[in-house]
Amino acid sequence: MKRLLQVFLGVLTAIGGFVDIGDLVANALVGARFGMSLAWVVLVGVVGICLFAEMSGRVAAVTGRGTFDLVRERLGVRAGLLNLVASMLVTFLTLAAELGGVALAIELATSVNYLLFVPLVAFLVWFVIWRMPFEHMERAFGLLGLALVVFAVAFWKLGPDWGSMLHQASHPAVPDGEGHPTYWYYAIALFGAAMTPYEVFFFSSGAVEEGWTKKDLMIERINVYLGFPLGGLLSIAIAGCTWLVFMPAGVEVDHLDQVALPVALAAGKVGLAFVIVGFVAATFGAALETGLSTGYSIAQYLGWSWGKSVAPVRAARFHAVVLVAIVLGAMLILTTVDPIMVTEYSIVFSAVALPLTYFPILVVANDPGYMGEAVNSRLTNALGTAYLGLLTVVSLAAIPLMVATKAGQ
Amino acid sequence: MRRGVALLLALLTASCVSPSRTDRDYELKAGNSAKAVASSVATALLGVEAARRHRAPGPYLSVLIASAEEDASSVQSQFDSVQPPSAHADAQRAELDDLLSQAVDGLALLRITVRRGELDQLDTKARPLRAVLVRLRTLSEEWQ
Amino acid sequence: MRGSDVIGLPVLGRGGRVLGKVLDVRLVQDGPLRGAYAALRVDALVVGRHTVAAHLGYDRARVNGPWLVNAVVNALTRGNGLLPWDEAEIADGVVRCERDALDPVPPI
Amino acid sequence: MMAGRVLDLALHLLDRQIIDTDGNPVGNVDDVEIDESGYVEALLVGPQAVAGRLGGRLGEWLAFWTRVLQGGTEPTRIPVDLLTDLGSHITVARSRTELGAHRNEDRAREYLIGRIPGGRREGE
Repeated sequence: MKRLLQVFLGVLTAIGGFVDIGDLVANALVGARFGMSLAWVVLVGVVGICLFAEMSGRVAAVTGRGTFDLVRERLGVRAGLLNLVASMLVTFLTLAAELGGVALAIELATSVNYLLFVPLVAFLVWFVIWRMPFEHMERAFGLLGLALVVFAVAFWKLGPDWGSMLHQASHPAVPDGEGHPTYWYYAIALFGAAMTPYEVFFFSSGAVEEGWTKKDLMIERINVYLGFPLGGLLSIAIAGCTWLVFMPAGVEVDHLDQVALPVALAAGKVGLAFVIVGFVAATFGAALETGLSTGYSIAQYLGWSWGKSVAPVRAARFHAVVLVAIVLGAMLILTTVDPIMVTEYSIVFSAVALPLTYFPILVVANDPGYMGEAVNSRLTNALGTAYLGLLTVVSLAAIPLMVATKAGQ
Repeated sequence: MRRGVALLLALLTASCVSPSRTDRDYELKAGNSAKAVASSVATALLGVEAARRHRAPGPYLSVLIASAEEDASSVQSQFDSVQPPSAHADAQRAELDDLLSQAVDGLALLRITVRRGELDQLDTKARPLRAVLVRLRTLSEEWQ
Repeated sequence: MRGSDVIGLPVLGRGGRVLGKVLDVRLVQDGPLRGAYAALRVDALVVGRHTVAAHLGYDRARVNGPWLVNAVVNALTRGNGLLPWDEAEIADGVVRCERDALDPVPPI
Repeated sequence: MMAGRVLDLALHLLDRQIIDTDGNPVGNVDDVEIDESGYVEALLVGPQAVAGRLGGRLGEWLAFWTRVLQGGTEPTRIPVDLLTDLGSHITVARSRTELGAHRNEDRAREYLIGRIPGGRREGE
């Protein structure tokens, strides 16, 4: 019974933890401009993140090692460093975007300019990392993030024509007035939002922190295989809401305040309250994860002590990196750069950086020297190879498409 | 690192504003500006709709409408800074600029009303904006 | 000497023909006892062209999946060979030897 | 003497995590020292050793800053006599303080992390 509850809570946490500022912005934007015609990308992204998270979780449970520890061993000091720098730039941009997202969400409730909240939010993010036990932290924000389920409720209340929705989703076509490059540019953005690399750094390092062993793998798989797809459905519901409300009105989504509007229209003030709580929880939770991920990755690459499971003074350099990353992230947002724009760039660059960590994990997951009996199955490898190809194409196409479409204009 | 990111962002966005050389370029720019402001106005009007049905509180509406107004006025000032290449373009400029001013003024009025807490008056005060929205849409389609 | 002084050096065969570069150093644990282990003795140099491909483990360790990656990496590392340490002469940033070809690399 | 185990330096030794006798991470194997007669003498740990491997401008840059910030040009040296396990990570029979590989961690603790309230509480 207790085990069942644990699984249940784990799945809920994974759903609530799936959505972050990138998913919110990308899905809302895409829903308003492309309707359901890009919903398939979320599906492809969810399968990808399930595959990647399962592999890295298994590697972490069997070897007790974090991602960048292995990346450096497999790629060597030079290629590993390049990899680390690229991945950390993306994670840092994401961290900044999440910090901005929390502040913007609080602005929605208070109508006080978000910039005033940024220092406070940064402090709180650091403080939670400093004081709150790992498991409580993950669970609290994951569960609060479930408030975003109100998007699904709103979508249902807005009363879509289910038949035409299914038709649109299953017969994707570029809508009138949009070019093919723009369509593919947003496909990549949506894909990058669903498959952000920090999720994997956090997930595998978290597995090491919580001391997973092979026995925990079953629970891990259930969490991933149920939680992420349901989180993906939530993403599609966000796109669905903006599709129904904004597309007919010719509205393009440029602000977080707009993302909440369909829910207000469909579910009123209570719905809006849920949305704001969900925004705060999802972005705050992701800020914690990205902040920790910078520390995890750098410490693992350099062979330092890391993690929340030891006293901070015993992992002083790790905590110093986390602190510096949060301060710099807050400073980036305080330059008054638009956090939504930072988000859009962070998800596209995520797509660019994905193969850098995916490939070494795929190789290590096949290495009996590390994995023993727990190497990839043939099915996992078949899927893994297909995604390696896909990620490579996406990574190579992202920047040219960004330039060609002037970042999706 | 931060400077590098800022530089990259600046490079990537620098391509947004460029001088227009021909009438066709100008017309496209005008059409896009009309479309962008129509999007802001439509957002605000949806907010007004939510207020009319008592589905959104004042602080939220104030943020929503203020950011729509900010976007609209930034589009307007960008459009105004573009050099019209001909007399024909001059006429287009006059027509659209007038409309954009009406949109920005209308949005400002809504913002003031929300911040005074007079949510029940929003619907009435939004009336002129509806007409502006229709004309903006017409122009944006005409100048595609 | 450090390991990094050798790894990456170009390897020239008879008549200055380029055989590749040093990708790795093969060590054998058969020296006198040092602490818990027998000392590690340099036995040979692994020579080839593609550094990253050689470090993935497909050519020498027992990694062999996924199939496609295996095939590509094996194609890249096919030309790798072994040069016994006592035949290698290191001077002026190059490794020289009196050979036309390298020994095959036995897996570990 | 019987034929010993075969290891490849880059594949099995370089970049592996080193764990000290208390289970604390010491660092990675950043380089190794090989003596005249071809025996591995010691593992080298620290940015000074990484700089040599990176080479080029980046290596010089790293070496420069390490010299400025840390004062030493020599990496931490772990004689092979101290190794107790050569597996997916490498364990040594000394603590990281005894090895002298603790200075940067100490510095981060002394100047920053140790001064923040709550830094010394037990981990979870």
